[in-house]
Amino acid sequence: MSAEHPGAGATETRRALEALLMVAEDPVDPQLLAQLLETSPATVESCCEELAAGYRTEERGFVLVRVAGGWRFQSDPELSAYVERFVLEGQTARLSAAALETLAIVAYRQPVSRSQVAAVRGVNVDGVMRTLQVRGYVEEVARDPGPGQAALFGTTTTFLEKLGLDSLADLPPLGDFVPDAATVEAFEQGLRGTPLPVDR
Amino acid sequence: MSAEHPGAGATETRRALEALLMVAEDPVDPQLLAQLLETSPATVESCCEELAAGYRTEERGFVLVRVAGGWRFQSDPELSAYVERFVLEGQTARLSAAALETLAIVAYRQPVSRSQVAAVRGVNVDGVMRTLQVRGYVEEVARDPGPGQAALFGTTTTFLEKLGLDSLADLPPLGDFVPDAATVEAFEQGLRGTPLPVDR
Amino acid sequence: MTYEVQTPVFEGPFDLLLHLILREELDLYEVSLSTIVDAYLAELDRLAGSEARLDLEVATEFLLIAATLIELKARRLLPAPEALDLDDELGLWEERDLLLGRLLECKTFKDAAVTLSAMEGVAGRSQPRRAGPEERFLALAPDLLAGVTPEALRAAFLRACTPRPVPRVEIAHLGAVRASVNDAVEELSRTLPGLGPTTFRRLTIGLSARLEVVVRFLALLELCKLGLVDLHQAQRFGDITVAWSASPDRFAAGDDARISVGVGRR
Repeated sequence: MSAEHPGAGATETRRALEALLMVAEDPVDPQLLAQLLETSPATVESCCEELAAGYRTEERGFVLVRVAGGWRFQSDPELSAYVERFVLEGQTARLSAAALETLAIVAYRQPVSRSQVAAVRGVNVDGVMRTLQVRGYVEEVARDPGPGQAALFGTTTTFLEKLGLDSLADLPPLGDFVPDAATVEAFEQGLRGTPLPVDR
Repeated sequence: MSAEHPGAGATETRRALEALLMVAEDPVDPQLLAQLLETSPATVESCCEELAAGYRTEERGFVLVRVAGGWRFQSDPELSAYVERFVLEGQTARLSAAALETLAIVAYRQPVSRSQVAAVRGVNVDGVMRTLQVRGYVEEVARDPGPGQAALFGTTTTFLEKLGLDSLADLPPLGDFVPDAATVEAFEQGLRGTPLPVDR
Repeated sequence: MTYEVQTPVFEGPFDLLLHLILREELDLYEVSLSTIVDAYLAELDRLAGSEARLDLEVATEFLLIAATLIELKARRLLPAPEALDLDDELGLWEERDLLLGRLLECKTFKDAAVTLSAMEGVAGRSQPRRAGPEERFLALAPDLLAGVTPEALRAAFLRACTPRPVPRVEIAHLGAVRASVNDAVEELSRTLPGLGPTTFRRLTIGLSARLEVVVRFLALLELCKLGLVDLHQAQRFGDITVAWSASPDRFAAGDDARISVGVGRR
């Protein structure tokens, strides 16, 4: 493959693009890719187009597409039948413990920002929050009036239905639960947006 | 590429594998892949190995690896410089020395109770164990059948993924770390207490 | 990505011992007792002076290890008793083997941890793909909240907010030692000034329990460290002479907190 490119620089760019797109969870803006690769957006675009064409020629099971303003890998639509079966049969049918804890924090502490949840959980929760949003269990309900204007999340009607609750007032009471100093601090710290390890 | 395969079936299997692995969130068990592709786990294994070798030959920016009992796509380690720039979460706080030592004890002694770990470390490990649980390295795997019914801990799939291990059997044998004869001798010599100069 | 050994911050008594034995490449008996006690007290000072809370378990474990070492060593330094107590002797060997076993075990896992950390460092150079199925497939997935009850949600919330467990304080088995060292320091501070030069043997006459002897030894070391007592041993296995070296009013004017032994400090 490297022989197709004039120099080592081009190969490196192509390889770095493949690496970045592989770990990305959302379409990646060519501008951002160009910045990361220290090259021009035009180079990124042409390189991505070349890659996409290559995958088509090689009849890969994945495709590289331009969608929602960026590039991303996805499964070849021709193979949807397999993916559908995988989603239906393969995935665990339950929320992970981590996801359930995240959902619980949103339920009991809403409206709450992503970084507040992350601070309490001690891990980055972006991926988990996205899953919860996609599943329609949580949604953005407001914006933090503070400087960052962080999105504040709350639970949805779907969430209440799934749990068989009429309203949030029917959530089991926490009783004499008093958050300890560390948790209180975590909520406060969350507003400052301290970077956290990613939840894995 | 399809010309390299004897028939359409093989190409279809390869393509479906690529599609499934692209949408997977965790390493995928070859058994599950075999089930979804209506083929044998052995075929899945050989096909994945072939794919992995192909990506290496083609100098792709991603690699296909066997980890935590399944196959998954990940970025080529050689491109970590680019990926780290992109995935901020990649710069997770590393485990402290105390946490690592505790983790090593759990890994090699599992299932193991907190107090058993504490006995080896010589210090209370409650805080460290909680950190390891929160970070997803260890989890409660059973209860001691004895009177106290102490929680017994073991390592998680996340642990295998973080260490790049396919299974616990791939851990380096603990025997590798047992102090060599000379060290043991030195310890023994020290404790035997041959007559010595007077302490000041 | 290298694993950094945090010295001289010790995680526990084994850390301290391993540090003393391995890094200094000293054998246990060449480590002077005062080094051990100094390191022990320094560790307690560090804990007291830092944000970190003094963990009583750590402190008592240090004391236990130090006492065992002192006892082992004292056995060699003190004149052999006329009638050798075989049970005591065997007990000592058992303790020694136990200590050796624990040190070796601790060293083993320390080394394993370094390797695990290196493996994690290597594996961490790759990032996994975790994008999941495209949005159009997500609607197909089964209900992720199936079987989740409101109570389970409550439990999950409490789990997420669980404070770090407060270290259990188990001092029952060491309470006597803790009190005794303080008591012994006080008692010796009262009696020594009026006693004139004496010997360790005389000071421990009538003490039957080994523990009491060790405690008295620790107390003397503490007083010595504070410069209140001079210890001298003319020859190997000879009597240790003990002499009060401070003026009587110095102790009276001294800071009680400084006099009390580390474990009691908070």
